[in-house]
Amino acid sequence: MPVITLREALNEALHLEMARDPRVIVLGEDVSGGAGGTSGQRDAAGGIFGVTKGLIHKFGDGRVIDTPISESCIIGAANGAALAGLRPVAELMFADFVGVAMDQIFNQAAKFRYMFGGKARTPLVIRMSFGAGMNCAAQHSQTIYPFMTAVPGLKVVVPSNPYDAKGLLLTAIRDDDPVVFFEHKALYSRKGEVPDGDYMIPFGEAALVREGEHATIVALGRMVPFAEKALDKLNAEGITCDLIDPRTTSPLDEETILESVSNTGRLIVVDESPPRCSVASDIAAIVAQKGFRDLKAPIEIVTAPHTPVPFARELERAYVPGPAQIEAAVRKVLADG
Amino acid sequence: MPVITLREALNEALHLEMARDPRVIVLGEDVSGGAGGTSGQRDAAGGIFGVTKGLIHKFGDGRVIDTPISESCIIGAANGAALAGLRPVAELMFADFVGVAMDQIFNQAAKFRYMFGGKARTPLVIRMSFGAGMNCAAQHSQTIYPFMTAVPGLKVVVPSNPYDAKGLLLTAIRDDDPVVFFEHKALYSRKGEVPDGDYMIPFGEAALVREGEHATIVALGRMVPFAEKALDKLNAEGITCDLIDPRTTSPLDEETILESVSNTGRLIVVDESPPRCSVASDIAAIVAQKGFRDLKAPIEIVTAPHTPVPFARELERAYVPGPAQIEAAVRKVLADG
Amino acid sequence: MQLNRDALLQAYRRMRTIREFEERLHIENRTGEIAGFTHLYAGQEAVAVGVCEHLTDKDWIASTHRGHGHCIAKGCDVGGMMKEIYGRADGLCKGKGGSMHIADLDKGMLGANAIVGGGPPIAVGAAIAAKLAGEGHVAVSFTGDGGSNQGTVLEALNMAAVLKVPKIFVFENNGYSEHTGAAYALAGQDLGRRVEGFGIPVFRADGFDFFSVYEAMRQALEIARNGGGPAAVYATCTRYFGHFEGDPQNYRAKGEVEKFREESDCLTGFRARVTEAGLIDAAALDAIDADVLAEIDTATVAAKSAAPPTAADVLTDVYISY
Amino acid sequence: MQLNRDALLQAYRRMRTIREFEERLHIENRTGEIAGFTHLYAGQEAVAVGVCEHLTDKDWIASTHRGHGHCIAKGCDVGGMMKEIYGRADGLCKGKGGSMHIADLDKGMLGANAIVGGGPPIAVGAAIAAKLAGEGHVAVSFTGDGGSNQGTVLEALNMAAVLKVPKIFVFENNGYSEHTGAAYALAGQDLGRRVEGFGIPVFRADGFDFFSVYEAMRQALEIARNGGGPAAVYATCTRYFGHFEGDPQNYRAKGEVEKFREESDCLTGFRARVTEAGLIDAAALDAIDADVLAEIDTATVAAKSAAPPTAADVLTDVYISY
Ligand SMILES: Cc1ncc(C[n+]2csc(CCOP(=O)(O)OP(=O)(O)O)c2C)c(N)n1
Ligand SMILES: Cc1ncc(C[n+]2csc(CCOP(=O)(O)OP(=O)(O)O)c2C)c(N)n1
Ligand SMILES: [Mg+2]
Ligand SMILES: [Mg+2]
Repeated sequence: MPVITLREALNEALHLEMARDPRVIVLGEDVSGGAGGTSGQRDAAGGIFGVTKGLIHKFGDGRVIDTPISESCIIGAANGAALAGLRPVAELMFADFVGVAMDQIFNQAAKFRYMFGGKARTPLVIRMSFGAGMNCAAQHSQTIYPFMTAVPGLKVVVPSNPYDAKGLLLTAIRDDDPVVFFEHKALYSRKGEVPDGDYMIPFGEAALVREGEHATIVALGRMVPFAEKALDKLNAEGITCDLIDPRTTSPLDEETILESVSNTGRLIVVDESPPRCSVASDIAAIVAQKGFRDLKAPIEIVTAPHTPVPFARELERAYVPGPAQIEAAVRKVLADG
Repeated sequence: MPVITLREALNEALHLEMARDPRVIVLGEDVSGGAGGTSGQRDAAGGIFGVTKGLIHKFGDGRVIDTPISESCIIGAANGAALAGLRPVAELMFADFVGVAMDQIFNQAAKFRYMFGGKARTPLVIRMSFGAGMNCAAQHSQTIYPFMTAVPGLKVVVPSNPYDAKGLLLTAIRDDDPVVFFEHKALYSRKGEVPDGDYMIPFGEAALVREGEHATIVALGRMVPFAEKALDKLNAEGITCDLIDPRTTSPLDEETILESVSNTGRLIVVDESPPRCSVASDIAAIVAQKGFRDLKAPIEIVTAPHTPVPFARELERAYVPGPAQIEAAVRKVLADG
Repeated sequence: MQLNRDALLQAYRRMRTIREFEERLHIENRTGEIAGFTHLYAGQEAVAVGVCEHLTDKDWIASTHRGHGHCIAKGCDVGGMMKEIYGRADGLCKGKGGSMHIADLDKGMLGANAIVGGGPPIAVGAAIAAKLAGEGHVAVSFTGDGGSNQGTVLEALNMAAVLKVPKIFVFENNGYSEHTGAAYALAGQDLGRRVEGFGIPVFRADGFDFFSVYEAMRQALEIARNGGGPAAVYATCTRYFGHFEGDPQNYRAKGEVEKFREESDCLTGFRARVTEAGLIDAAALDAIDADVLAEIDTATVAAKSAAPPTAADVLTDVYISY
Repeated sequence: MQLNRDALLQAYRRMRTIREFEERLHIENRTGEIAGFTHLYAGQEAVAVGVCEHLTDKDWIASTHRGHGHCIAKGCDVGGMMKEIYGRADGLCKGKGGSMHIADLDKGMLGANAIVGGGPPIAVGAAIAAKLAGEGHVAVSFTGDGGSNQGTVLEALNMAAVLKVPKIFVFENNGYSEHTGAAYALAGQDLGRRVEGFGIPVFRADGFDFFSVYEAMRQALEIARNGGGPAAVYATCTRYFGHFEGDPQNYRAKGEVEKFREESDCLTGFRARVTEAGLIDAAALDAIDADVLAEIDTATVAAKSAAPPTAADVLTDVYISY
């Protein structure tokens, strides 16, 4: 199987689906780039992270739409296009920009179907890069998916590797509900085996990344490879864990998590978000309700601290949960009973 | 002691603090009302819910500022005014409108101090009405405080009665950090004893509304009187509970909650929000980490369903968690071990 | 004016339907049976109808919190609307949306919207779809004087112009946003000039006069349907009732509304114009009035006695699949 | 032109400082020592300095992602800035903010801002405070051609005008927002006309010419400082480097930047103007150049060797009390 980056995997999915379905359009700032420039060269950007590269040359500027800096209107337009029968893929560039587009996401897209009594169909994907690790500081490094997971009507995808990213994006574009698709900017260059053709990964089905017996680790996005690193070290000492990557936080595959906890009796949830009202706390709460009798030890939560994301390398490294903290958390739940 | 409504209690706090501190300003849509009208009458609104009534006549339109419908700029202006030395109290009317103002709340106000290396002071209060119960439908009925609780740098206040509302608002205005102040619209007419003068209620100190032995109920906002109703019924059968109103979700008084759970061994968290990444899940997760050994039964969570807020009376009644669900949850944790 | 007799009768009927719908709601509101917020459109009928008489079900509109008039003008079922406002199970949105969220996608009606400024970006998207389909359809958004200060609306003006999509921005300046006058909140006062600043041509209309709005919309459409990109219709008008039901309107001078009702009413004006020109006789209009009155009465009675939704309905219609 | 020799020398020094700061960063960026995004202001110096030379520490400015020039023009410490960009513990923001969040409230600098359109609403608030204080101070926001399409900026125009606050909107049209030309993204093209649509007077300036900007700002301030409400300065200019460091600028015609550098450079123009007019001799300017070069070198060397923050610092400065 070809080995490609997560960025390339996403790009493949977009190429495939735009070729297959003429209703798919892509819009956002600099999704091609170069419009109105003096060189005349389009695709000057192909998306700031290169995910939409090459689309404009294949599908033209009717379907690959560069927009002004107007995020409310980008998402609003995607909403309207979806209601009118298209299947838009809107790019928000940085997830942190939801602040200037939130209404169209959480009050409009998420609620049309319900408010309209089941009549609306909003087949919309909103892609956004997220996460710390590139020293982009407080306004360009947040996780944001907890906000979206909280919103009824939205589906939320957080892939951790190229294979999942491609399959999940194809599923997202073909899904008839609004999907918010989170791409960790520090994973864009992560490589992995990715089949050439078309395949889908269903929402609400977690991946069991590693199997083990001593504890269950649930981790998302960039925390998945970090958990693998921690496990590499622990394995050497004979400590093994189930490592579960939910892949979608809404819908969430509660079953796989609860089943694993029923085997291991111990849970560590790893989330790059600050702790309060996070996906970590959400999953912990679900297990505290539904898997309580299986638990042998307190649940451990590994998150960023309750602070904004700092700029300096030394600070950001201290901010982002890493393999060491995951390892410590596993040791703690094992020591704890 | 005078018995007044929560609306009047808030109004008193604003009158007191504006008289005391000339740096306090109030701004928002129709906080006075009547500007540019043909009758010439100001204070035509006094806030859509009447909370800012009478301020314009006492403090003038330099300090009581009616704004256009421009929520990003309302909060942005409040931010700038706070940085420049004033103590603004901005009104967002409905909490659901955060969608068009979120950036200025979560990326700007919340982060100035951190991003600027501790130099900024943003003594800002953002007041917003929230909650279901008035048939205002999906875009005018949400709780929103989970979003804000998740954001490092913000403080979050959710009063449940007139006495707390006044004392907490005075504390909020005098606080040097940005505070988001949530007012349940179905509680504006709730009455209670409120002293005339000046008093403050510290942030991060929960109120123990009822004392009991069989379980701990943590409830917020309108869920507090609902929990009291449930307890009235349960008490008749000899079942008693601690009822804890955290009053502020950030900072959160973990201690009081954990101490109560250490006595009762059972926890029910009641939150009007949908379940995912809610304050209910947040508190449950904290107890599952830090109070696990005290728990005798699974944690119960009573929330709205994972749906938008519906319009029709019958639907909204089914949506909002009420005394019956709280009662059932208490019975469940008692039966459960 | 290129309207034949049938078209004139239809326009009149639609305006009258909106008026009766709103007048009746105003009365019914006092009974306490209607829950939530209701913002009535009475007084502004000439705008909604003058605009929508140009449109088919394949054209899109995005409305506001004050949406009943736009809905009726776009052909939404009046009975279904009334039931929705009463929160009934067979309301147009199954009682889940209410007055502020009436939508009917089959009619090209993208929804009322309880967020001021929510609609225009959505209509830009529908216009993108219309442009891609290339069948000459357009998307229209309605925005009030107050809404014109919302950033989302201003973004939509720019983006529609940049993308050259077939989008008409209709601005209805009724003088007030809630309890605040446009004389205060609308900087520059001339909203038309603001829109022109985005390079969008503006056609000004007297919002009390159906024919004036109809003509302005015709000119705007000529641009939009022919690849010229967006255009705008700017109509000045007034609302007869308070911002929402229950508003005492103490920000308005005494007699202000009465004077408008007497001197500038769009129905009275329309009637005078077509009868004086000998196009339609008064009896035909009277017959419509009677008809509409009966229709609204039937709709109201039916809505009152219709079944409410059941608790289980809360959980449906969140996702198509989950 | 009412500038004396000292004022001219100071303006020149500030422009030169910005230029050297940015040119040096451009070189240093290649070493990989500088983390995160850096957006350089080189080429636009005449705008920041032409505006800020009118201001004192009691006037406020709100900047953008491309903020170094505004900071230096407003008097922020260059050494502290350089350390901040290097993420050092004694940087202007303790290494917590970085290039996109440099702020110095004591200098009236309300912060760079990594959210396009974040600044103008904040400056409206500072202008509210200035108006209430009544001491004649103003607040200024900087916005690019791209930022002019962000709803928040347009809201700020309206609100500032409605509240008649002493606020100056400075628009810097450098022709590009990221990789997209203003020729595409700025509907109506004439941003000045857009601003005038909000009833705000606009003073147009040649952004390559310090004196032109200085004069436009003077006129704008005359309005704002005298109770006339907001005004705007609209300057056209260019940026010499890519949108961010690393941008190959393949959307620009070959030689575009070089031509600007040769024909329109603000420093060259300033030098020619003041020497030809006999106001200042070249040697005095050369001395400044040498001085600034040394200052920037010192700042860079100091920043490189300064201590980074420690892990524990992550947790501080979130709240004043919690
Ligand atoms: C984002 C947002 N802000 C504020 C409101 C509250 N609100 C509802 S209608 C309205 C006034 C709208 O005025 P205008 O646009 O002139 O429309 P009109 O009511 O006159 O039809 C306001 C402020 C809202 N619903 N949404
Ligand atoms: C809300 C938001 N949208 C998008 C971006 C990404 N972004 C950063 S700078 C920029 C272009 C800004 O262009 P302009 O306002 O012309 O300023 P210039 O870069 O030319 O100085 C964009 C799109 C952002 N930081 N914030
Ligand atoms: Mg209006
Ligand atoms: Mg630019």
